[in-house]
Amino acid sequence: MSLLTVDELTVTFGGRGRKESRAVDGVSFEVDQGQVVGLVGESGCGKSVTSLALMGLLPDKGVTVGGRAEFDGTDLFTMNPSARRDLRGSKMAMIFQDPLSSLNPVVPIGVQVTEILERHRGMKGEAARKEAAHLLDRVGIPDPTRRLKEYPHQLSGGMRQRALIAMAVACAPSLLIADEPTTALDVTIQAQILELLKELVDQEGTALLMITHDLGVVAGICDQVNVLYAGKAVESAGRRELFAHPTHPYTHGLLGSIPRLDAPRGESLKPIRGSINDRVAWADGCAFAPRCDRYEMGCLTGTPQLAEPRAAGHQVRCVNPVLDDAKAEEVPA
Amino acid sequence: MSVATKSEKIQRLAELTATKETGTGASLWREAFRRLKRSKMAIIGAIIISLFVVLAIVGPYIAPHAATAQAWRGEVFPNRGEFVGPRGENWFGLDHLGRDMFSRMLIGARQTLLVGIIATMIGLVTGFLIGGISGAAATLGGDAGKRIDSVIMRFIDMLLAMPSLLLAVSIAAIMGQSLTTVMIAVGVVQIPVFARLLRGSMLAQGGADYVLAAKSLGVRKRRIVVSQIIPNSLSPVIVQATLSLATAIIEAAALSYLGLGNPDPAIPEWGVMLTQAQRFFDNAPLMALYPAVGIIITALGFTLFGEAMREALDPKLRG
Amino acid sequence: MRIPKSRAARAITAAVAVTLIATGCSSERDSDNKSDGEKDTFVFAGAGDPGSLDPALASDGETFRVTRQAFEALLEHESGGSELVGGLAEKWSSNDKGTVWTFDLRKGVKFHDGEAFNAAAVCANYDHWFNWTGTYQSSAVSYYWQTIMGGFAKNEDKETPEANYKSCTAKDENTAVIEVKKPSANLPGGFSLNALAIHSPKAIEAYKKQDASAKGDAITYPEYSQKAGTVAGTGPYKITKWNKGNKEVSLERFDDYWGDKAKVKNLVFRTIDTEEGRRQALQAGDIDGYDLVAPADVKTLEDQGYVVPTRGVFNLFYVGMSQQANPALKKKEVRQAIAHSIDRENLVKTQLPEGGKVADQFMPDTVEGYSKDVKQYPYDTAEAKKLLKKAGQEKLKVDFCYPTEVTRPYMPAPQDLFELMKDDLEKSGITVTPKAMKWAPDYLDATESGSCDLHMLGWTGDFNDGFNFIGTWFAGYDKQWGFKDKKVFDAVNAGSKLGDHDERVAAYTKANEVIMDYLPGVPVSSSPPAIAFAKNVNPPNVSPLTQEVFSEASFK
Amino acid sequence: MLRLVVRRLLQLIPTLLGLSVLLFLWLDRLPGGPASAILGEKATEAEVIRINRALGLDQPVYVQYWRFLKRIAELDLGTSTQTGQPVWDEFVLRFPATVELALLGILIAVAVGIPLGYLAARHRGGWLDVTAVSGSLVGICIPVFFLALILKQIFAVELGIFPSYGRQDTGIDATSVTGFAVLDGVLTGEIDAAWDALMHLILPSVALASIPLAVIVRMTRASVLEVQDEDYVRTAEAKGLKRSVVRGRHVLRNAMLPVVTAVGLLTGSLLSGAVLTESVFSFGGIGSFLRTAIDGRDYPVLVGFIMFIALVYVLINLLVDVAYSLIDPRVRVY
Repeated sequence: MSLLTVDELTVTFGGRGRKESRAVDGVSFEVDQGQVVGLVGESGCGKSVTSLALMGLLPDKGVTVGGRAEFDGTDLFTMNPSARRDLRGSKMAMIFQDPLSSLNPVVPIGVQVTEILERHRGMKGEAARKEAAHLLDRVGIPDPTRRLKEYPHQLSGGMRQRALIAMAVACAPSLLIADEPTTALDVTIQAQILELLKELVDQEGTALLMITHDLGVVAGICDQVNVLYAGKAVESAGRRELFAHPTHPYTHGLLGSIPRLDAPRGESLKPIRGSINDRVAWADGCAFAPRCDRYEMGCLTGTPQLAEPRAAGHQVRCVNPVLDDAKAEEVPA
Repeated sequence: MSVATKSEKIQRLAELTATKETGTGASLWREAFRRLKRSKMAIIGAIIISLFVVLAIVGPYIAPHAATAQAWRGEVFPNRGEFVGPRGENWFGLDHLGRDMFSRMLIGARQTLLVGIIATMIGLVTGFLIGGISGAAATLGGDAGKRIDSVIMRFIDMLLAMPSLLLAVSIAAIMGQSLTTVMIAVGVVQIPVFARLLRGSMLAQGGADYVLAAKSLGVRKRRIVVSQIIPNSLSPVIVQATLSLATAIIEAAALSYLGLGNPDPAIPEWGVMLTQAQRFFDNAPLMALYPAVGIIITALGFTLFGEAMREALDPKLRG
Repeated sequence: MRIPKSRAARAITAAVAVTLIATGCSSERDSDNKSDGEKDTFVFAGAGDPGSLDPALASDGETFRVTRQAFEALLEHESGGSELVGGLAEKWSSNDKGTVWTFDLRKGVKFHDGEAFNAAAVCANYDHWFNWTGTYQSSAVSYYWQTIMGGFAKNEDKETPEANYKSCTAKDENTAVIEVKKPSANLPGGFSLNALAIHSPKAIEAYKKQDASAKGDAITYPEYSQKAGTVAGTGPYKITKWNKGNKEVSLERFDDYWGDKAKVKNLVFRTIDTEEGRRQALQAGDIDGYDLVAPADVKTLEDQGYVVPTRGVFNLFYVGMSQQANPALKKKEVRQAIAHSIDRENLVKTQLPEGGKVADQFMPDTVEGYSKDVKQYPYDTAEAKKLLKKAGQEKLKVDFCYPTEVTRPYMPAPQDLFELMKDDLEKSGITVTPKAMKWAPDYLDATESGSCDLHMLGWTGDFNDGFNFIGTWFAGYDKQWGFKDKKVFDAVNAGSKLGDHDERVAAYTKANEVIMDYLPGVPVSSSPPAIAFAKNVNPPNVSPLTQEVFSEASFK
Repeated sequence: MLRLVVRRLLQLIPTLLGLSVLLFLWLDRLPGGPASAILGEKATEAEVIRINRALGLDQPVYVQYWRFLKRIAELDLGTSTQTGQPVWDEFVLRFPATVELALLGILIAVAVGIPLGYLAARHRGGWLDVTAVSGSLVGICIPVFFLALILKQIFAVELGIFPSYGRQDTGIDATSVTGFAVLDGVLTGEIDAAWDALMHLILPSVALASIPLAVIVRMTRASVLEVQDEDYVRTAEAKGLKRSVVRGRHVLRNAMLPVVTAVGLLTGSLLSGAVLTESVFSFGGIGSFLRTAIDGRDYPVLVGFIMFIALVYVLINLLVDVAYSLIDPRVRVY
């Protein structure tokens, strides 16, 4: 049984006189216990909004969330707010993109860690401080007792992200959502953080929903990958399958945009044209059509549906998918 | 698979993508203006301001009576507490010397606006110069510049440390009483505000990437200041100028209350009218209320517009 | 019980958030010191703080209002009038020349500190003043002594006037003789000034130990004049406390007072600087009376049931002209035209408090020496235009100075008066440039030095002697007026040297006629400053000299 | 921290010296002198000259300044020409009144302004927000003296809830210890005196609070709105923290930073307001005294008081900086 089942999630911003815009447009996926699932796409594709909707961190006003999301047997969207508050930080936790801005600048690290222990684990005073130090130690922060008294601006970037991770794993959640956890970090630090996450997931059996635009991250860590474009999943497959047979032209393009050392000299990168702003409304056809090399008139006759043109469990939303394996990627280890 | 021509395909795409927003390159100001048009505050403010300005321009011409005409002198007895309220002939009633309040309010609008504008201009221009020099010295003048800046700022701090109203009172004491004095006194008080604002804004801009880029390209410092830093530092100053118009009108009224208002009865200014009328508040409250409400609404107009502008220009406050 | 309070408190309970505090307070305040029955504190508000508790160091009405209750002079004015009557001296007389003044002192009078009043005490005071040195010789400190008695035993500044005081002798226990060098129009009136009130000799000894000045370039008032305790007079009240922070002077009934004892036990003078503030305080029930009522409030207060007695007039408000500042004013026709232009009747009718009169000479009609035969200059714009034409000044331009932010007893709202007169003058074709100035020092300096073409000022008499009015202005060349006219100067000075009362009055009457024929300025009005009391007050007799004695006041 | 304080205090000396030079130059420009203010319309030219000489005002300005410096070195501020009392005594007498007024004013502004601004931000666009924002806009636009007058007319004259003027009732026999009437009452156990003094403070301080209140409401509101959207608030929410903790520790604490600075800067405008409210309520503080000092050319008082005000202003802002650095570790100086 899956830990998290997301079914036709929609998130709509606006209303009250303003033009509505649909940030997430019917996204469905599942996360099993201990599984690492990736949500991939360019910024603006709706992946972060999906994570916030799952956590219940979207603002109360001006946002409508539709569809269903079942976590551990309960529907997140119909839950009462206080039960959901209890769930946050304990059963499901989240790590954010920018560790500096995600930490309160005027509160010592220690307090920011202990407050979650006080809240969910009923710990107090010295015990909470000890546990906090232990947590910091576990995420690889040296000299944790001293760090507890320090403020975020006194820590390095990687250290801050570790502190955030420490907070997220403080209550041994069954689901951890990581929203671009490495984007704001130096490359060397990125690897360390990814390693740390992987380690935690392996040790605790925590499920991880990894939200990223970086296919490198996906390749390194995810079991299952969902590629989002303009609020809809366009391709969904296991990691190996996806990298071996990218079938949606968008996924194909994403992979083609990554510079590769093993590519023949002189072969140029193939960036995707335009930006996510150049799009067609899903109702009219494929949103990716304006940027697509394989664009056909058929792309503009209504919303394309998910199908499995290549293999079972490999869903693709495309009228004209890439089915020849000429450019098949090597499966990363 | 359909067999459409390339042009058809492009045509169809264009139709479908045309509805969404284009043009991300709108300037800060155009963007701000667009937001202003949507802001209720800005609209109310703009309406009040334009009404007031129109009044200030045409008021003296449409006023039914002269400001000084004590046409109904015999009908008002301040020493017996007998006043004449609104009536057909005099819409707002008579003042304590038998003059038509309605006409005086109309004529007074122009004086009030003039005091506000000129006082603000004095504060703006002087403050702009001081702040500009200080800001330019601090951003681009090196160590010597920083020293100049710090001396200027100490001076500005001293001005700020002195209660503004007392500063204004003492200026009035030096210059004697006149409309010019009121304008200068109110304006001088605004100098440190503008100076600090422009300097602060320039310092913030001074560290911006484009300034660093210009510096590294060897663009002359004066050019950087004049063509880059200052234009980009203007928006808070412009907002403050709008807000200062309101403050200036209120401060001018306060000066009148302290007996330093414009002395010429032929130039009825609302602050002076309010001060004179409040002596009779017990007998003829309306006489004080007209100018008071006039001042409050006008100040409100400028404040609303200024605040709306601030919000429109400040991306943080947007929403 | 003040009904509006509790009703209001109830009304507001629903609406305002502060009510919790508010109602608690209002009930407390009601029960506190405002409950009737045994109300034993009379609170009176003046417009300014007193400067000193020793009247000898003062020259302003706010100080004298307080000290008058505690100190008495040899002579006093009749209650509610301007006639001289016996004060601490029951009877007085002078030699024919007016240089030797003999006082038969009242018996059985005690000072607040228990000392007995006698001739030696009187002389101790006069000798103390005469022997002042240092800062006490500054006219800022000893203005009235210098005005009445000239300088000191040893003048330290050559600008100080020569002493006119010669000696004070205690002829016997109850007879004091004061001798002066030359007769003066200021006597005997000067003996009634509170500045020359008699202090206890013990207090005088204490005063002498304190120097007025601590440092060379500052005038520091001695400590005894700033703190209750040392000063001691003979008045119906004794000063018990001066709380400067709270702007109040407290006095308590002096039970050994020789005359009618004070009716209310405690008397408090407080300062409320604005007209509206004083009026509102009275209406709010915070005070029992106040002085310098704005004319506009008189009728309102009366209608609301407050007691607003009318004082007699003893001042003069005039429009001054400086012939130096504007040579056009040297022409008599021009001055006459200005006099004809001003609608004085209207000013009195609409602006000045009840009891005000149009002035036709530089003296109110309550002063001895007032003439019924002076030349009249009625409001007549046509006549004014004619006179201007005759003088070739049809396009006369004048600067007209007026003070702002000030109320004087003779001039309640200067700016209003100015605006009305400006309108009048312009009707006669005169162009008026307004010059508004702060009362002090700008305005006073400007008028003093004669730099305004026209200005408005006035005078409140110190005592009933014509020279106190006309002598102030026209005894000789004065920059304020900027003219030299021997006829006027001689006429004015004629009376001042005469010892005989009746001869002197006749001389003043003549002088008034001469002055009004020359017309150095335009006397406008004499009007009493209004004074108001709470509804439950039996006010003291109001005095044209604003010398109310509050021991006469009581609650109904 | 200590170094910051010491450095700032040392900076005070040149600032005050500079200010005193400016003041002397300014006073030299003022026309007229104290003499006619002392004597009124009864002054004659000779007397004016005598008084000016007695006060040393016939000397050139640099001589006067030199004398002033010598006096200052002896900790003597001179004597008021209006009252004939030492400037220091006058200051001690009046300063507490203004401080009480300003403190209560700021207290009202802060105690009402911060919660109101916060609630307005929480319920953005709701009736409370609209009322608070429009109320604060109007609050800035009403001339202080007019507001004071209206308050007095309603609450003192018509309703009689509060006294209409002064610092204390006449019937109250309060003992003065510190000069702060409310504090004195508490110290000496004369609770009725303290209460009475507090009642006298309310109307003037409410009038005085109008502008700071409006500023604080709007500033708090804007600041809370900004902070609400910060990432760390989202983090706190993601941690499932109790609402009160999120709001108190994470939103308000950060939102207070600009407000604290504003409160420091507002002290300057408070004094201006005090000139007006003190005058409307005959409240014997330094504001109204300074005003009459300007009219009366009371040079020693002007110099002494303004230097003290500058000193207080600088000290308050130093205090604010210290407070700021206590709340915000990022600006802490070690």
